[in-house]
Amino acid sequence: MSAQHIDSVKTYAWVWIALLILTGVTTGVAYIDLGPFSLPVALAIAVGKMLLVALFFMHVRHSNSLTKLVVLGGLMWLGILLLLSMADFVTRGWIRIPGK
Amino acid sequence: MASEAHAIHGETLALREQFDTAAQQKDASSLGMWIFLVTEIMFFGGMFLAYTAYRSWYPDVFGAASRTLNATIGALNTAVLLCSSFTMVLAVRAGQLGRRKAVIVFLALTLILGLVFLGVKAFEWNEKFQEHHIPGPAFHLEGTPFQGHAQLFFSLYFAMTGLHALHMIIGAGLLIYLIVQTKRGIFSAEYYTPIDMVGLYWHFVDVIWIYLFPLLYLIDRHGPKA
Amino acid sequence: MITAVAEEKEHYLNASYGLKSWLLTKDHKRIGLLYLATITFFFFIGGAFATLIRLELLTPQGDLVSAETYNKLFTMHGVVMVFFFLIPSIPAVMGNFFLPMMIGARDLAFPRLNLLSWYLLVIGGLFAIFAMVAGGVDTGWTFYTPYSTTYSNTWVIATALGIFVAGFSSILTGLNFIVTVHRMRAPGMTWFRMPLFVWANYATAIIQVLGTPVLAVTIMLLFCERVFHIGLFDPALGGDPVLFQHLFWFYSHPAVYIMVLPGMGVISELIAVFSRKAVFGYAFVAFSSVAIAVLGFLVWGHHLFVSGQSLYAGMVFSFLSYFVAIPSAIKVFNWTATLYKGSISYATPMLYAFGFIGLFTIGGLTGLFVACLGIDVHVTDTYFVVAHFHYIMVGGTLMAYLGGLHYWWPKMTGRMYPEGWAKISALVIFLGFNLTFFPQFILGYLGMPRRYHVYPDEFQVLHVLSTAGASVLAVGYLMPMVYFIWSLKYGKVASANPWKAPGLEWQTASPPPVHNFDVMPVVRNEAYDFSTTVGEAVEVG
Amino acid sequence: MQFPLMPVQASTISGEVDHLLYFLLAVAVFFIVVIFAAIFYFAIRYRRRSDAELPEPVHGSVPLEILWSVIPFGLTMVMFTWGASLYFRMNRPPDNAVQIYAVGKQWMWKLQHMEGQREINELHVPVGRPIKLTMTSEDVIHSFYVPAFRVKQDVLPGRYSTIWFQPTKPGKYHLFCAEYCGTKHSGMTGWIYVMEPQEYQAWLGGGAAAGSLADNGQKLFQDLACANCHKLDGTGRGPNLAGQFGRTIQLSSGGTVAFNEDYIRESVLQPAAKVVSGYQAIMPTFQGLVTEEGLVQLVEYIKSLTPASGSTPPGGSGVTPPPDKQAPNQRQTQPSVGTSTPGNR
Repeated sequence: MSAQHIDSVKTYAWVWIALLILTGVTTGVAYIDLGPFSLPVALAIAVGKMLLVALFFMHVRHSNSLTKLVVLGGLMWLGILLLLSMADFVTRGWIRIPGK
Repeated sequence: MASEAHAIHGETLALREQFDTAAQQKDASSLGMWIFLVTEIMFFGGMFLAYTAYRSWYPDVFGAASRTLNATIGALNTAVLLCSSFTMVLAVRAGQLGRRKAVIVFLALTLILGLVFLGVKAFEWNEKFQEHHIPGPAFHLEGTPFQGHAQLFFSLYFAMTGLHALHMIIGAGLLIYLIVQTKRGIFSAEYYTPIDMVGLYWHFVDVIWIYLFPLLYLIDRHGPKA
Repeated sequence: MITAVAEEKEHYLNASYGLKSWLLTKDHKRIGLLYLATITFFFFIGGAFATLIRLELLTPQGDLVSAETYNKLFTMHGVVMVFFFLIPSIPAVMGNFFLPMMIGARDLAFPRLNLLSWYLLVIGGLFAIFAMVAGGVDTGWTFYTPYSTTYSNTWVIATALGIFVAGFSSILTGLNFIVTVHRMRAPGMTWFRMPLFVWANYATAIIQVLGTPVLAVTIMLLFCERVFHIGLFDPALGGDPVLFQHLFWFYSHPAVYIMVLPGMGVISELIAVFSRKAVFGYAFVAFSSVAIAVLGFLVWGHHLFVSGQSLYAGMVFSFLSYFVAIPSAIKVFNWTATLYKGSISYATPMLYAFGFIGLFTIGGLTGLFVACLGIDVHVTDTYFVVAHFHYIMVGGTLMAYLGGLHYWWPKMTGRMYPEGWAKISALVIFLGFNLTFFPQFILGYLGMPRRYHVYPDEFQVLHVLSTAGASVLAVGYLMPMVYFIWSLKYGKVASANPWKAPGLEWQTASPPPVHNFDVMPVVRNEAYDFSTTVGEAVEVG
Repeated sequence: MQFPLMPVQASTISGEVDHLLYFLLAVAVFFIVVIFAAIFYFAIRYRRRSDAELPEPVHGSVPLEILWSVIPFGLTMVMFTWGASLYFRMNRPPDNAVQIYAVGKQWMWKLQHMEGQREINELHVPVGRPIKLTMTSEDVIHSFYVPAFRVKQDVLPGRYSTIWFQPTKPGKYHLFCAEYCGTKHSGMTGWIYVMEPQEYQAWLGGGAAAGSLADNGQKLFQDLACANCHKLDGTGRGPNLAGQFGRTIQLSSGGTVAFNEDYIRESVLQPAAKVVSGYQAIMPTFQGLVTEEGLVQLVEYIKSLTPASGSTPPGGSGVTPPPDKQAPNQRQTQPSVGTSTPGNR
């Protein structure tokens, strides 16, 4: 961390252009019927954009492992919240109560 | 220059008394900022959970409600925000190099782009008022016979974009503070931690929008046309 | 006394005087004392509510207070005790004061943030007090919707705002602790040389940082629904009240560990120091704190077994809940094993430690009952649950808090507390506590529901026992209050290390100097190495 | 003065819950005794004799740590398995259960029998028969709790939840609301009367029940003009409802839905939410026009409908499409129907 990485303007510019292109792609793709894949595609593009911002703009690429751990930990906890709660919302109707 | 800054704002530049070295101080600030961002992830996370649950229950109504949002404006606004992230990262870079003028220019550009985003957002919200898309007794959404679920969508829309906008406003305040501080010559190539930290915050707010845009605007664009 | 004053050297208490020097202090030790004063105030408010609740329950009829008042009493008892006493208690008072000292730091990483978090607690507290004075709130501390959003006519918003603001205090404290532990350790203070109290507070800080924001957003959504009718939980719109419960317990179950983990840390210190032994299985105890913090986030759904949650989710949550038993068992067994072949002192802090182990064991084992699906259906929302969590929070956290307060009192104030009185009060508290809460297990299994203002006659005998215990307990809590204040002026002057403890906080003067150490320490020993402080080598006056 | 230590066992499940409790109690008492004994013994045996005493450090033992992690964990897995299997049995009513409907409101329980009897804060049931309650709430969350039966289930607004029990002993048992529901939460209590079958029959006959639940539902079905569209010969603008209960229905949006109590309730209140495939969303909402008790009657009536000959192809899943869909909806405004119950707070 103490050793300072200074990325070139060119790197940042490429990342910026990639982000704008991805925004265009996600908007365009939304108008195509991909059936059940439209949500995964939209999310995949969003994750890609997030990675670009985090790795380059937020310098996670050059950060120490503790920072990376903190970021991953945060995302994992969000995952716990979503996963275990959805375990309830998705399975509510599963059990067939006889006589119902 | 550094000594002049030292004289003006000794406290800011000097090593705080609880730290041994400048590197330790910088590391501590950066770690603290990242932990703060993790709390922000969880803060927005509660709403993402509500969104996921209700969207999985009411996919059609959510799709129909989402189609009433203007995707073109949404996409353009996303681009504006991404541009502001780009200028922000250039401001941080200028800070690293100790180029004070460039810092001010890029921070100002970031601020302007942020304000443009907020302005567009305000315009969109205002439209919702006129279209009766505000949850409550007067709520009405054309084309969806079921109003309750649609209200859930718009409740989420306003809660999520509202909270995001609040973060942007706080960010804009921080940018103004940074511009003033830079003008006063506080920062240098040795000490630019606040610029770095505000940069992290600004990018984080950007990342939240990167998810909000497809989740709110692009749910079901290909679906049955109105 | 006169000589003491004459020779008194500068320390953090006399370095500066005046209200401003306290209200604007950035010294973690002074902030710790500010917290101490604040939460003591809230403890007695919450205690007063508890007293009224117990008095009302002396008879089956609602003859002391009205139903509305009773509902407000238990709600405010819960809110005050949970959010304004238990959650800040050990981390904010003793963690603030001793965590930096124990790792050999001059202060926390962000002293101004630390002061801010105290102010946030005070502001949050003012909101809560305003709500209480204005007329109270009656939703229960759990704020379940749609009662809290639509039906209650009480001060829900003010209370919720208070909790919201106090939540940020908790977040900032946690953030500060994590950064401090990572970045501020003295040379030689490796992770596995840290006192277990530091490990416990570190684990607690993880929960504070990851859990509290979810509570904050939940309260915010509650606020939006109640004030702006932006309904997310409203069944009339197709919203789900159970979603609220998920979000609420995602924080509030880990919050139980925010309350008890620091207590476990205190107990590790006490057991080690008063048996002069390194804690048995140090690494296991250290990791069990982190394990509890992590596992604590996987089990919240066990509060929802009869709520209308899916049966399958209930099964998953019950299964995961049992994993918490492992680190908890590890801790209890290791503390007990530490006593083996020790040199066990019966000083007051150690009595509290014994009490903690016993009561926490009962509280923890009854946790197995409520995690068990088949039994929980019967006992949830009854006095069984009330007894269970009071055994953890009062029998556990509060015992540890008082034990820690006695242990560190000489360091904090430079005075000894009166040992005889302290022993008596520890005994009174232990007996009073058991008499208050043990009958409630039986009451609960018999079917007495929680939050009942009037109840069937057959439950009266047990309620009378419980109320009798509560009055003993109240006396037990007042005694330390009196003799601690007394000791500030008349207590024996404390030496730097009255317990011959090896922790860094004892290797500096009592009370400590402003920057904690006159010479910054370099650590060369493992934690709990008594060879440097006990024996003929050291004779501290 | 009574001073019981265990609640009465009055249902088939209550003995099983108590057995599980005894197992857990045995485990808990064992560990409590072991730990307390060890603390007392060590505290006395190794008490400090001089202030300069320095015991030999003992640092720990990995095998011991593994031992005292694995054994408790094994025991907890027994608890989990046992508890979970009991939980599933508690939540799956048998097919032949007697159906009763319950509506909770601040602060009373309103119960309706199939035969039409209505009760408030009292429930009469026969001994030895499984009883299933389908419950909902008019306002906040309540919880139906009978300690003697060891059963409890939250009652939520906006959906149905179920609970079942099989009483084993005639008698009078407490009914509590176990989820805090406002000012008179502790007054939301009542009694379950478990009766011998013949007594129960007599009680059923004795009450002045105005027709069975299904009969009342049929009346409501006519009064609300449901029958104008939901014709039993399948020619109406709405789907034919006969014989549909318990099936899986194709929706116009492409998905499917189980035709159960919740679906009927939702379709009355929010008709457009899940439209049967082949039909249009023309049905108006009856929100505010039907009480929760009225809904229960409608549900019971629709459940009781058997397919008229030729209206539904045998074995066909889903609803027969209508011959054609003409005429816009021409329903007039309806009066609020469904009997309101005298409330005593």
